[in-house]
Amino acid sequence: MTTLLDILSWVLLTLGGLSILIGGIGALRMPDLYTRMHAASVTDSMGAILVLSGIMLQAGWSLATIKLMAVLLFLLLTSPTSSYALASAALLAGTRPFEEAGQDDDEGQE
Amino acid sequence: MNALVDHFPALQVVVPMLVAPLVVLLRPRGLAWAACTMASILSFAIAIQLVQLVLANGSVGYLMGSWPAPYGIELKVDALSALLLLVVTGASVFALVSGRESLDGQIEAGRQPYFYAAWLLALAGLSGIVVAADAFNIFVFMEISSLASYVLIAGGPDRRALPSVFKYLIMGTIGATFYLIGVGLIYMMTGTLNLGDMELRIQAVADQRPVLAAAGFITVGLALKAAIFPLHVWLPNSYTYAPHMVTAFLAACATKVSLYILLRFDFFVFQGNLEGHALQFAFYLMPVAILGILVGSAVAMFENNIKRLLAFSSIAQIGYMILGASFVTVAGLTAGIVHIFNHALAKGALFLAVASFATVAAGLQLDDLKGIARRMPWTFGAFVIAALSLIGVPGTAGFVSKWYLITAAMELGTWGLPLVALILISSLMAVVYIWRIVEAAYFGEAPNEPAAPVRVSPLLVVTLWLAAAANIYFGLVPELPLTLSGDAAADLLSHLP
Amino acid sequence: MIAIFGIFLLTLLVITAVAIVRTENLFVAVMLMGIASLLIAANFFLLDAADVALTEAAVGAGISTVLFLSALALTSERERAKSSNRILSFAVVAAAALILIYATFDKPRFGDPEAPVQTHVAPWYLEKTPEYIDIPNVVTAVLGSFRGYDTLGEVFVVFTAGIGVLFLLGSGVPLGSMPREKINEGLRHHLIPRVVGRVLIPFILLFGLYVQFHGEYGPGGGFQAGAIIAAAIILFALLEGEQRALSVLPERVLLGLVVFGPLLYGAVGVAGIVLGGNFLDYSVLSADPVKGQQLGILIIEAGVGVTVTGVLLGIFHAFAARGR
Amino acid sequence: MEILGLYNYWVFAILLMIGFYAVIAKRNLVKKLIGLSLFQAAVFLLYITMGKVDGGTAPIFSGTGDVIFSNPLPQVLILTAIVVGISTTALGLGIVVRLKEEYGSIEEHEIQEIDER
Repeated sequence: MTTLLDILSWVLLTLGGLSILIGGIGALRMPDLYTRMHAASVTDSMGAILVLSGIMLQAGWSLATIKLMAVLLFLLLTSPTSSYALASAALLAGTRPFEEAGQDDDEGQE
Repeated sequence: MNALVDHFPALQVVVPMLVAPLVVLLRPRGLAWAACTMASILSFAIAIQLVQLVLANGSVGYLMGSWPAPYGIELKVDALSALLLLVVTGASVFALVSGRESLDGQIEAGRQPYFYAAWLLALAGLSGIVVAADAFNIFVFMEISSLASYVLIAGGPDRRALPSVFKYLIMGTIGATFYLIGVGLIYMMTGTLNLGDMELRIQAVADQRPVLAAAGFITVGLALKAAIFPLHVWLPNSYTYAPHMVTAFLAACATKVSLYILLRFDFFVFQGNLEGHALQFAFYLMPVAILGILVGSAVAMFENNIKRLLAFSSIAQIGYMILGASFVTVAGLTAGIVHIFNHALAKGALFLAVASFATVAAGLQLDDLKGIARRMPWTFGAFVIAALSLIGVPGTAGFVSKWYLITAAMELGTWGLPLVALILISSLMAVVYIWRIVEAAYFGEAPNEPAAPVRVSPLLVVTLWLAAAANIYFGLVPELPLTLSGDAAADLLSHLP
Repeated sequence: MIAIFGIFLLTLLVITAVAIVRTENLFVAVMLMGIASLLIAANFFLLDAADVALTEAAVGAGISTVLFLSALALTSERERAKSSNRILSFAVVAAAALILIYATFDKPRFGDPEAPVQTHVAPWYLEKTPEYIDIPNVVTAVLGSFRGYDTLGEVFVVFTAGIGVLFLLGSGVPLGSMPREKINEGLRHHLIPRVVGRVLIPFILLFGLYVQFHGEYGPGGGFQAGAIIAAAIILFALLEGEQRALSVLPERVLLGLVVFGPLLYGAVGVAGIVLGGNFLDYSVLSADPVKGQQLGILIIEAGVGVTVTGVLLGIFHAFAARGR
Repeated sequence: MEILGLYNYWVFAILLMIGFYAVIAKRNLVKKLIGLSLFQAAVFLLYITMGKVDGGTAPIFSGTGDVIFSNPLPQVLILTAIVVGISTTALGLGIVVRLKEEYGSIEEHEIQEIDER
């Protein structure tokens, strides 16, 4: 049983790490602010869920698990909200979404 | 531990500190000033009591929270700290009592409660440094006093106060952080923060690299705070653009408190334990002191703004104090320490006089001051007395310290002679820059003579004359500062191997 | 394992620091500074300093970023000039670095239980805390009682900074007299952040109170709690507009908090003298010295929390008011 | 473990110097303050590093028998120092904002030029 939980938790941790890594690559490679944010925020939430679940399995039934759940809940509420706020602030500030390759260089950088 | 007297070392700090929040709430005009002045006078009274206690018993200790010494925080008042307390609280009282109208003119009424609270915090911070016997506690109070003095200086009406105070903030914080690094390194090697305990425990690890590095960091950090010559760049502008009374207060005591920590640390913790440190101390500090004296005086000779002129003269005077200390002899240290006291008397009085000129003259350039002596003869008389003391004319307080310094230099033998010459030359330079002011004030033609006679606050004139009289009194009867500095010097040197 | 993690964090920290210095966009520099603070906090946690980690995260990454951003909003976002006298600066810096690295070689081994730091004063705290104060968190015991005077000084440093900023910036127009449309509306037109904010802010406040009163048992205490509570209210001000935040906590009340906190702390100290002990001696506060210590620490932590909350909010509003 | 120990101290030295460089070489006043924060943060690292004990835990009694605790004292000192640091930063930023209002610039040399005029 414990071995099974261990394996499961490590699978979750690895997947979570991978997801965050992909998000990081996306944030570097995508062409403009909105796609970058998309890459970073979606994978970030996913990564947080996976990593925290993995740690919860490691922790077993204890106070730590409840704290981790609270952390997860908090992250799930705040991280999409902050992405939303950032994107709408960028739109208000006049950052245009990327349309054609090579056209937006002088107006889209933020 | 029940008599109130026993709590004086703590009360010295706590009284101004706890009155400060109350002052913030005092909105009606003048009340904040009154409360601030009362608290200041109270702490002056406590300082006088402490001086008497120290003269009677040697030194007074206090355990914060009743915890035993290296574990809790200890306060300790000895001859050196008692002298400094006298200078700090005295300067505050003089500047506040005489300063009401000057400050009313320079600080808007709505901001005054904050200003006076900051004043009390500066006072509490400086006193806190002086009574502390704990390396980290010194850092905390150093920050209180620094932050409060930034606020005070930023209160200056000229906008140039702001860049000056920003520079001061940056350099002050670097100095404080260097000090913190040094304390950290020593703590790492000794495991203690109490200065007395540190002195004992450092013997086992003396001459290891972290301790040497710590000595360097602490000395440089405090030299920055004390505006010792090459690190003085923050001082002239800060003093020039601060409100006049703030200049009078801070010029009399702020840098000297940093100098005090430097002496304390160097003599208590390092000198006795690091091999050849006494020699190095002299070797590095003496040239710095000599250059400080020469450059400070030379710049002052060509300066046209009277506050800047006096600020540069301060840099030279700090040089004298360091010079005395760098002899590492009882006579030299006594001279250096007594000069802390005497210079505070002279500079404090000079800046008070400058504050009263400012109520009359259009500006503080020498040209603006032409003919001022004819318009306010009494005030200018006091200025001249204080200036004579700054130069070191016999019969004034300044003479006592110069005399001791020369005697101490003579004791050094043949290579003391050039030092004596240096002291005489720099005194001549002081004569020159003071003469420029006197010449403008007595013999200059006033640009346009005002018809109405000007009225300077009587309180200001009275305090100014008191300060000038103190310069003469301590020139004729110098027992008190000399006893304290002599004891302090002997105490500092008793820690040498 | 932990060693690798530590090295990883520290390397990231150095990279971040280099990026902070190199970037010319101040906004980016501030955000990177927040990241650096979080990295430092994580590293503190690895080094067993839970309290410090919590403080660094709340103060360094949270409050200090907010303050920098509010100042940037009032000044400018870009650094215009190149560095001045680079070579000289570099020489000074290199000299100091060499001294420090030279000094590292005689340092006691990292983590050595026999190092002077671990054998001299600190064991006394670990040994005596159960006897004299009897609370689990030794850091709180040292902070509140054994070195309570330092903490008093620290509260006054915060207080000084608070009145300093109010002195410098506080002469602005009082908010009540502003025309309605000029008042910062915050993000009032954005539904999503507001809804989420309404859900979260009570919990953040609750967490702040937990940190405040749990400081004797776990990591936490007045400073951290003050920073967290202030952060919650600043968030409220950002979402709902400053006007609403000020109607909840008017400037007069804030000034009251700023003044009350240090006075509360000082009053406990003076009570020590009045009741026949030394300044800041809490043992005399109650018939049982241990109870007295606990009571004293509870009150002074409250004083600290109130001061920090009041000062941080006061500073934030002073900056925000300047922008109008 | 030894490498990690030295590495901690070296990072402290490097971080300190990066911050210090920003303070003295940069002309932008906000950048100077950022450098100052970094400079102070480095010192926090020095103190906390020296308090660590091998195999220790945070100095909080949890009632589980014999555990080694890390040193609480440096932690207390650094709690104080962090708060001192943020206070200095806040005051510095206040001054910068006033400077911007009075001079219209936050670049050191520009302010100097305006004053010399």
